[in-house]
Amino acid sequence: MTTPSPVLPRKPRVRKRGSSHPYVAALTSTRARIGLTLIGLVVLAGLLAPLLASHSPTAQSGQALAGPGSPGHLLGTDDLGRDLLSRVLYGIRTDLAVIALAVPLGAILGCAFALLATAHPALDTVVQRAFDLVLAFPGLILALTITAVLGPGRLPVIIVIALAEVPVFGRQLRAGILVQRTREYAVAARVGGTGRARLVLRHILPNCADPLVVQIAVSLTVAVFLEGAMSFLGVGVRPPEPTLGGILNQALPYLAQSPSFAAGPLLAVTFLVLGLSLLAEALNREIRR
Amino acid sequence: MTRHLLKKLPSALLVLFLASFLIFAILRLVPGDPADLLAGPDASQASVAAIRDQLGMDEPLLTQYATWIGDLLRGDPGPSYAIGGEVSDLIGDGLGATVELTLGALFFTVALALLFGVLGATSRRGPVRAAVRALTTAALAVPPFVTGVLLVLVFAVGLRVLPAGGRIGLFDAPDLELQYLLLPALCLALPSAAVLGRYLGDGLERALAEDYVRTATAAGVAPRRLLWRHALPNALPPVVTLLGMQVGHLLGGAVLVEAIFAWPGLGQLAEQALTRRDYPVVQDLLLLLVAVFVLVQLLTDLLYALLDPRIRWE
Amino acid sequence: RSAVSAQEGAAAAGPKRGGKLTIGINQDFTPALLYTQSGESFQNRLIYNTLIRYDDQLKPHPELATSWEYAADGKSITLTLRDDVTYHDGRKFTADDVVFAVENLKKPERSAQLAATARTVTGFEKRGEHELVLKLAHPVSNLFDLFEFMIITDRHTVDEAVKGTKLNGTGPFRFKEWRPGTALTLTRNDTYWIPDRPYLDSVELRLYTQPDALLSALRSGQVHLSYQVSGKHLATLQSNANFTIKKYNTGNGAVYVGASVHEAPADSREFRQAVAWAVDRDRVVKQALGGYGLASAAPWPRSSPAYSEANRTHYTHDPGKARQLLKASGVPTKHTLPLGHPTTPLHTSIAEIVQYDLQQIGIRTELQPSDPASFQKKLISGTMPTLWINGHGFAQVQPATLAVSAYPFNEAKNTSGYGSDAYTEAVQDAWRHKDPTGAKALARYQKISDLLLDEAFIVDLAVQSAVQVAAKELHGPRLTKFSYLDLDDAYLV
Amino acid sequence: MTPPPTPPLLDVRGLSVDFPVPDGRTVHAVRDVSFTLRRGETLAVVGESGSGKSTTALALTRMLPGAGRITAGSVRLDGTELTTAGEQELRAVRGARIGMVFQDPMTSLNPVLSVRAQLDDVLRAHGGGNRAARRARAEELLGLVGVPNPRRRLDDHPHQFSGGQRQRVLIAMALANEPDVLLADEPTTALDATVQEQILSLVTRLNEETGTALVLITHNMGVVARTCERVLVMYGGSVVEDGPTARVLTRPRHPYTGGLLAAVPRLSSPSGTRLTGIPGAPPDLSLPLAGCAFAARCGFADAECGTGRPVLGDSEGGHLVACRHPDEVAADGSQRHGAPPRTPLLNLPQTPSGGTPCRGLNGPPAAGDLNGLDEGPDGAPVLAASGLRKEFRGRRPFVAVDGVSLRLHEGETLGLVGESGSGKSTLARLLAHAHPADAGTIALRGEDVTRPSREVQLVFQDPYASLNPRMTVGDIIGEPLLVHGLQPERTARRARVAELLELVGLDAAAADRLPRAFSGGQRQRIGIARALAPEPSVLICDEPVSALDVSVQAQIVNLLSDLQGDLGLALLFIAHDLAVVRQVSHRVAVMHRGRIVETGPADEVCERPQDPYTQALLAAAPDPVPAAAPSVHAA
Ligand SMILES: Nc1ncnc2c1ncn2[C@@H]1O[C@H](COP(=O)(O)OP(=O)(O)OP(=O)(O)O)[C@@H](O)[C@H]1O
Ligand SMILES: Nc1ncnc2c1ncn2[C@@H]1O[C@H](COP(=O)(O)OP(=O)(O)OP(=O)(O)O)[C@@H](O)[C@H]1O
Ligand SMILES: [Mg+2]
Ligand SMILES: [Mg+2]
Repeated sequence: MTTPSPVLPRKPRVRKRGSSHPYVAALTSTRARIGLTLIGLVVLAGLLAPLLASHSPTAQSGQALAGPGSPGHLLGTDDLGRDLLSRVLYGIRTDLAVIALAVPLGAILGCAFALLATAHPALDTVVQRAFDLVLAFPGLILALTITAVLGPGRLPVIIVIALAEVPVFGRQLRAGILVQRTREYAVAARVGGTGRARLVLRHILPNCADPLVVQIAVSLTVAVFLEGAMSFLGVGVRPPEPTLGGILNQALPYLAQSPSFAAGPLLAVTFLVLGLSLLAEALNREIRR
Repeated sequence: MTRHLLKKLPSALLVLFLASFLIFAILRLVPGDPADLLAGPDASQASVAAIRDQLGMDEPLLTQYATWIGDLLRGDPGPSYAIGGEVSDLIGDGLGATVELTLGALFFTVALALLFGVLGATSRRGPVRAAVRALTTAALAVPPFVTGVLLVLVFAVGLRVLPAGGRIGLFDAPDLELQYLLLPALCLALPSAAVLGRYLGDGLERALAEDYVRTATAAGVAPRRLLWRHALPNALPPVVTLLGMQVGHLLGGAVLVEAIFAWPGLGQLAEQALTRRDYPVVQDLLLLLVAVFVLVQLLTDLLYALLDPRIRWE
Repeated sequence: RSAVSAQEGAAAAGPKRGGKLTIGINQDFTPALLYTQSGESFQNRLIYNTLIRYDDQLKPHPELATSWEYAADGKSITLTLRDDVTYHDGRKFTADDVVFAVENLKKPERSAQLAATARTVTGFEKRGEHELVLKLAHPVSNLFDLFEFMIITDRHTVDEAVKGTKLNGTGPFRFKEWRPGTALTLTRNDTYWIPDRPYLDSVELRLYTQPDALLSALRSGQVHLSYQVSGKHLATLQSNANFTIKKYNTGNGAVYVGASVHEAPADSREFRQAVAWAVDRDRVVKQALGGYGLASAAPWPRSSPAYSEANRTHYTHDPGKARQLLKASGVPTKHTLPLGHPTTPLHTSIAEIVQYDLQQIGIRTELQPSDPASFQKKLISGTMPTLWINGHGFAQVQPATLAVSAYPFNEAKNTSGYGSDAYTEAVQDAWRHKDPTGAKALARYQKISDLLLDEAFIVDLAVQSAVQVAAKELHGPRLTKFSYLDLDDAYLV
Repeated sequence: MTPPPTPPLLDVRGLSVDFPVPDGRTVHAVRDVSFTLRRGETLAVVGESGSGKSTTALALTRMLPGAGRITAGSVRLDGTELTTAGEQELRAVRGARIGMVFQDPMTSLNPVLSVRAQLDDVLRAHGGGNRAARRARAEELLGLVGVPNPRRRLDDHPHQFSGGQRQRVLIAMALANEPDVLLADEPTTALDATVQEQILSLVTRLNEETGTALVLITHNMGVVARTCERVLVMYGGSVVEDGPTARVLTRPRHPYTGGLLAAVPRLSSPSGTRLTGIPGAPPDLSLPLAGCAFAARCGFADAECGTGRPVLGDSEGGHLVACRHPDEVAADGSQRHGAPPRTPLLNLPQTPSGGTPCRGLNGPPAAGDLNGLDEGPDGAPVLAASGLRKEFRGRRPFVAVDGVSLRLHEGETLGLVGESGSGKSTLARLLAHAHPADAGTIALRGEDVTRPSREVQLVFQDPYASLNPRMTVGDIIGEPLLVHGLQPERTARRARVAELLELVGLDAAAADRLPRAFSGGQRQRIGIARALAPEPSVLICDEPVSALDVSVQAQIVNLLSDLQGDLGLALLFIAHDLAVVRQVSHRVAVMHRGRIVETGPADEVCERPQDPYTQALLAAAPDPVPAAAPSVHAA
């Protein structure tokens, strides 16, 4: 005999939003769209730099510090007579190449350490102290030291940024795993027979991912600055390769005299940061509901 | 509380020990040594050798390490190699300036974060929200070294209401010192404030949507009190943790801001010492920063427990 | 109370006598380098005195030495010293202090650039407390450079001096306090041997490591005087009526491209000459030095006895000729060459310009920035890359000093690894003569110039001018040939 | 309609509430609700889960969550219109004139503020006098709601209170300013009968002493009968019946009310009695309503019911109903739902597999050996635990389970009751190896097990928390199949998952959705499906029905007994509601402070309890027979 059990009230409807993955939903919100557009513009500018730039970013015309709109130079030239537009475009390219490598690298390493830390209490202590150690070293001092050892170039910049991100991601994920591990659904999975590794990778990680996704957006922003700060201290990417931070730094002496010099890179950074923070906000919002 | 501290002490000491080792080792890996620099721009190898000998740099590395740690434990860090003066004096002076700057920046960070966070979380009006968002984005998007130069251009060069840089010393002339402190502290605080403000705004929004706020609302508690008394304490703990991490950044990340405002703090000292390979200064300074960071972490733990009564009983 | 007006008030209210002068510096005072000429030697003539004082034509004038008698054979010199001079601690200045000063400079750990000259002094003969004969191993043409260079410090406190804890001298200002990383403060020496001098009550050398910070400090009136505003930053001040900008055309240094002559392809002289033809010196002066410099293929500033227009323009910007030479030399150009430089903004700019110019004639280079310390290490140990950018000093005094004392030009051992009998002979010849001037001397100097230009192991780009940026209310500061600051006659109105 | 003797204190007319939801639709949660409340009156609101009870309560003081808004109607408090009042006015009403007790005591108190601070804030929001006065009043309030040692407890934080105590603190907050109306939303759901009784008598006393009018939202008909004079039945966002408790409970005139009452388990019903649910599903509140919302599930429905909207009317001694066939219903009760009336469960296993007759059902009452081995049927048990002990360490170590032994036989249901916090869930978790035990052994078919085993599965107390929010229901149910290698192949696994979903009465299409897209009852069933997936022989169900309304409760309980019959499962059934436990279990164990204080055949324990605690528990259980209600207004 069977109970007259109710059937599902309604078939799943085709929904406008909400039924799709929350990330997808987040990415289609207005906020995220504006953010993505801004980021897209900057990224595209960087990717298409060879097509968009009318000059080589290192070609030095005799005409130094020309204002914006001067013939042949849309944004003008820098103090060595190089086309600013090309430099900004290629600067974006360099920045993207550095941070797009460094931040994910740091994130992955951080996550790997977090997984390690949650495997055993003894390992946890070791990893936590290691994170403390990295966090305790002032970032720029670390940058100076690493560059002093390796010599300037992209590599130390990438290492410094990645290293700075490792504990940031590691700590968040570790905390996330520790919290999620005690959640009822994790216990339920264990009772259901799920093994240790599978529990963490398949069940717990997806539930810890949200803050990390937001953190990536934040970290990308921070990375742009760190690169800039390293350029400012003269330990950035090797000249004459342009970077946004490098151009800004180069423009500083002329801030009063020809402010347009700094405008280009500043605009690019602002777009990028604004876009990333809008994106982070949109993700945050969608994940929270 | 004391028990908590005691429990954490061994691992804190371990961090310090590891840090000392790392600092020492990394520093020897960095090319260039103090003797070269001390010998001056046109030195001969003979001068360099004489100076190396004088500094005791010919000793085996382990001996040098042991000497360093031994001196530290005896409480006498000895003289600096390149900068001149006693290491303790150098760091002491710098520490005063840095602590002052950090506290100033911390004040601004907290004040602005509260402002940004509260306005962002509560304002129903579009323009206010937009303004807050624009401000936080600007604070995030403009690199500190540009902000610094702009602040100086506006307030010191243009309006001439604040000094461009330097420091008098809090105890010499407190009223003047505050004016010297204003710009660098603000410049240092802005990015942290923007980040914290955003987290705080998020936390407040979340807390305001919680059931206990509903309970208080249903009891007729006024909105302002809901915000400050009921939502804020719940939104604070993660922000405090973040703030603890930021203190580390404020302490060591001040290199740029200190340079822009000619603020004679530890950041400047560290940069100088590093570029001149002043081993004792760099070593002692970095170790101090690590120690302070570890301490701050312990303090945030305690503060966290103060803010959240549930944690006390663990 | 406003921090801004407090400081302006102090400056503006100062009468002719009195006032506090603040000088902006970009490198901290380094006591260990007290006896070396470095980027920061301003306090040397404030706290101490030298034996003589050069004028712009390198003619010596009395300071602590009132008169001198250089023996005809050049093997000895008799100095008469002032007898009315006391140290800040009250002790009388005597001939023994001069003896000590010379002996002190000979020590390698003092790293004095003029140590070679000091070492020619092999004996002393005191004639009373204030007359002294120096015995020389051989005649030297740059003896007076030594007297201009050598500060007379207190022989009893030299250990404290090199630690920066006690600086006891005979100069116009007493050492008051040095806060490393912040400032060096000096107060008026009321018993200075020149009556009624100095005018100023106190002097502070305040450190601004960031060029923008230094500039802001000047513009906001916090700092009255600086010699270390870079050319790029000067443009902002030029239109500012609150400042007077004075360019010393004696030059206090020069920038150059160095070549390691044992590294291919820099081992080829034609290659090095091609480099010398390829670089656009005018652009270096304009864009990197902000116009404050003299494009020159030779190291000599206009005031140097060795200066000649022909030397200066021996190489000009001529890419065609450079390419031709390069081709003639037959060195392959398919390899990318390392081009080292310190990470300072000035040297980075120059390296970028040079890199671009070299690229125009088909030499590809990769910039190799090193922080100043690593760069210094490579410089001293002679492990520089094939090409590098750097600056040198010591061309502003007697030409022999450059070749004997400045490391890049040292005939016995230099960074480039260059050495030849001809060069050694020319240098020793110029140095071991008593007379620094006269037609014969000039001919000896020209021989050095010819060799330097022809061998091109150091390709000079431009002679830098010392630029003095002073607030309108400041009058009378002076820089000695070794960039010591002389404020004997300076005052604030 | 009889004119009310006094003008109504609260007069609600035509209230409608909409929630716009993110996918663009609008949920019409409350539709045209009208009722009145007189001073000092006690009114119960009952109805299906999701029928708009809480929303109505929240709408009264305009406390709707999120984007919810009142679209029509008026709410008058003593003649003052609240739907259009300004924030300032509302604030004066909230707390001072209308006090509110929310459903969930765990999250409704601020975790970082002491109880004193929270009470103080409420007092000070409406004057409340100076510091000292407020302090004294706070202490008085805490004493009033029966928290022992109020002076000391005032400075404690919410986490230091038990669930029942927290609930009482909430009531104290709602009463602080002596409101005219107290709105209490399911204040006793999570509490055991004794604590529930304490709270109810408190509320009743206040009503009698201070004349506070009471609106009580609840699922528990016993509570309604025990406490309220009048009852309001809601269905699909509307009021379907409104009348004196005695009449509504004895002679329901709406078919839904009839169904609801039929589903109520009775403590007097013997073990093995089957519960009766209402077939069908509640209406989709986002669709416009044509006709009667209940028509689709109604045995009396005719064509007219599907088109014309019934209005609340047909007064008969203040007994209003919104139905076209009230008299048929009244005559017929709940007989037209397709479900058979109360009959003993046909599939109750007569013997555990061994063949020995089940003593639990017809053996003699249990002897007094309480903490020793629990005396189930003879023969080898599937699961035997002995001497289980669990201590939670911390600042104040706490022994949650203290030397518990029990046995579970194949095809047998053991009911476990006990007050909140007595260690029931902990015991369940120990048995399933979700926690390691500090002492004791657990044997499965005679063999000691120390790790989670395929054979013993657990249905968690909180269904939502136990489902991974990031995995689809299909993946969740498929997980044990995969890890135990039962269905390694993908399509076969999908098919098996669909089978399991259908087994628990869910559509196979549910497999692709995330847990948050399901209602509480549906989630509970997903949890059951997952527990059944690895084909266990022992199923531990931790309060599978506590938070559900009685008709959904009936569905789930029936489902479990069916499964037991089909699969021969051994069941451990944990619940607060003694009536449910008695009806589903063969044997019952009573837990108190971490120990089993009594155990025996279900009927035996319920009728002749030995332990004083069991006696107290039974005495406190309210009976849904309205005659037991304290006061019934004469019609
Ligand atoms: N914030 C909201 N957003 C959208 N829909 C909501 C919201 N709150 C409630 N609802 C919907 O409104 C309807 C009524 O909900 P309500 O909470 O009033 O039910 P209830 O009768 O209290 O049920 P229960 O007995 O389960 O507590 C439900 O269908 C619910 O899904
Ligand atoms: N993780 C834990 N840490 C500390 N104490 C705990 C923990 N889990 C449960 N407890 C305590 O153990 C006791 C028993 O809890 P348990 O959940 O087993 O009770 P229960 O009988 O299931 O109650 P309820 O009917 O409310 O579900 C409670 O007092 C509870 O506070
Ligand atoms: Mg409800
Ligand atoms: Mg429980």
